Amino acid sequence: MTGELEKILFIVVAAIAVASALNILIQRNPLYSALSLIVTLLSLSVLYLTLRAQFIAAIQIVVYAGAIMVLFVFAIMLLNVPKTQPEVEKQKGLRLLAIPFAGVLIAEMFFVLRQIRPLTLPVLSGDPDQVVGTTWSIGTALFSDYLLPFEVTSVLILMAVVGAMVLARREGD
Amino acid sequence: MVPLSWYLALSALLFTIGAVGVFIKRNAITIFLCIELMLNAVNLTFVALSGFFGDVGGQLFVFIVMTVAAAEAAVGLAIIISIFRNRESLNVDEVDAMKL
Amino acid sequence: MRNYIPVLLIFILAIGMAAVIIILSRVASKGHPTREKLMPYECGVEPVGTARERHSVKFYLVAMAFLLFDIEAVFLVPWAVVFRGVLESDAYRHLKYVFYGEMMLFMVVLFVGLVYVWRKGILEWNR
Amino acid sequence: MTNLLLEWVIKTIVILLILVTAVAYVTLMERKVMAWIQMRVGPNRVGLFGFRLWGLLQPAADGLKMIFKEDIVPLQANRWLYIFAPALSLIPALMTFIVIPYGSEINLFGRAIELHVTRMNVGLLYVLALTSVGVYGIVLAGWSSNNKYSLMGGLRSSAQMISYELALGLSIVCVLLYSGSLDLVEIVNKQSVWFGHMGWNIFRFPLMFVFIIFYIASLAETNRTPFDLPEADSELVAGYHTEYSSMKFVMFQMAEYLNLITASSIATTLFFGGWNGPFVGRLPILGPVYFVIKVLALIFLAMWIRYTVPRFRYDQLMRFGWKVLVPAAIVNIIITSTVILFLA
Repeated sequence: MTGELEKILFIVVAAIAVASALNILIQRNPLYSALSLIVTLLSLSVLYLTLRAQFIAAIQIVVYAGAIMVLFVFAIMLLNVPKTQPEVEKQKGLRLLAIPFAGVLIAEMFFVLRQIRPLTLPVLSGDPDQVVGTTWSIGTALFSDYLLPFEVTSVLILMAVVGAMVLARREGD
Repeated sequence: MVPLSWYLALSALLFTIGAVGVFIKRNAITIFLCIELMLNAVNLTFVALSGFFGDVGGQLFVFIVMTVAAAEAAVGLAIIISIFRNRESLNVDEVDAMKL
Repeated sequence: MRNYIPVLLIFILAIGMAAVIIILSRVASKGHPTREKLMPYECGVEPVGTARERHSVKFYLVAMAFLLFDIEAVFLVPWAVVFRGVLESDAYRHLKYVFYGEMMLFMVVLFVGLVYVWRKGILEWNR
Repeated sequence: MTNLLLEWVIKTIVILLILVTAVAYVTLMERKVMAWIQMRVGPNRVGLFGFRLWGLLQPAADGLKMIFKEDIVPLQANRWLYIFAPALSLIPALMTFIVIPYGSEINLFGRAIELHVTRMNVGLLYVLALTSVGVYGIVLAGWSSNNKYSLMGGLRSSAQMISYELALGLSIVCVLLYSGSLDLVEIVNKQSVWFGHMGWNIFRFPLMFVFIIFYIASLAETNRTPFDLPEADSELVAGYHTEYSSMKFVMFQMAEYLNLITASSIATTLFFGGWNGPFVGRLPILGPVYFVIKVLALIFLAMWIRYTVPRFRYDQLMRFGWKVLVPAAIVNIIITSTVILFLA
């Protein structure tokens, strides 16, 4: 019963994610594309919840939907070029090649997906606060086994601050 | 229960949509949005495998990927803004020279 | 993950409420649109030009600074939880200086970033 | 499972109804407090069958009036975004409240009912996530109206909100260093030591200063005076909702007051012990009473500030946020972690 409900939830959320992802390509105005991407990000966050990755699901909204996409929206409003130029194709001949290649890729994907063992989510056991996906489990792993990536991240962010400031500021101001 | 293959198929689908967007779109910002979509498709694979194998490593990868994506977005959009200032255009076909 | 079902419930209810409010005002209000009413409001004067002009890069720079320091805050959250747990558990207490030191290192690097942004005058709006 | 689901449905609906009523009466409270501070009487005329009831029916009259106002969509606006933006601002504001605990546990109809809708391991991040999504309603309202005042107000308001969101997030970290959990129920339980009222976070050493940062940041986050620059009437008419009328305008107002209520509730939960108070252990029904009293006191404080402090200038506002609040929050994190490192 609950298994069926989970499947229905997955299908609905996945359909929203795919539809809004396609909408990114359909829209001409980059602002609408950005808004569709936000919808995709939010539905992915719901899928993370069904996989028990609660912390990542929350971070997905705080960082991706709430910070990175705000930056995109600001940049789009700042530049204000709603009408893009017509999408010209340079090499029309490549389109003919695309169809067989796409066919091969889709066939390969089906082949691979059929090989996957029918896994189910592991049964929860022990202290619910220590289960994979909670703040505690992420934190302990991040600050012990993954300490080096974490410290390098701070340097990366510092470099991004310096780089972006130098690039975006005009010489005069 | 939702099988693992469903998550992987969805992830592949989203990645493909993102890749197609990078190829067919001409607006630099939209291309950037499609790259973000591809990153998220990969993140879904990481989280799905992490959940099904009960290993926290995949989720940490996603955490780091998000950080890198933030740095990338900040620098990338700054580049786009400075290109726009010099060229008055966001069409990537017009900015194919490696100089401003 | 059962605890997250109410989020779905309240999301649906909130959307329903917003929809009801929008439809209610549609149904209840009688519109008498005139040309002046549908114009952008500019204190009663005929609008000049368009609103969709390019804006100061300052807004973008602030959003960018926010994004990068928000990442820092996001890293601090699991650290705070783990640091408290380490102090309270007997098994890990000897590691407390390690956990303290690694975050101080992280914050020093990012503080340098804040100082850079400060010195470059990104945070000044009156220039 | 079915019982639990039914309980959740009932709790969510009750919470929604309480919130909507509370919003209506907080607007009345705001007008009464404003009148009191400015030595006026405030709304007292609306009545039913000749009874005036001290203006208690004013919100109902306001609501009815707003419903019948003309609903204008400007010709040059992006129609769908224009209609969608107020909903985008209202929905996150309505969703926040479900993680806030307003009591411990009471017995009702023979079963123990926990007085919170739900608890989650990442409760505080859920609140922060909804706050950060709330920016879109404002920025899109400003953009879609196609009005210079709206766009300027929207951009200013969103830049302000994200700046102060940073200070808000950093100040919350200090509380986490004491509670060791993001679960709001757990945070309140940690404060119920020492007779239920002396264990509040506000009485701990650096956290009283953190509360000041948190409160200022949450005032700015909810766009209230002295931080109401997006609506600085003298320069921007009405900011991002200049073009909005009728119920769409009401949705923005509702979102603003809901955010005020939520911010006060979060402040109560994080710093003032939530529902904790004297004798709450023996009489659990006192929990919601204490909670409401504390939230009302904080809302009153916000109104008091609104009517006594003049508005900031925009450059002062941004400078204050980035050069005072953010460094102060970072220094507080260092102090808090050092203190608990040596004392715990």
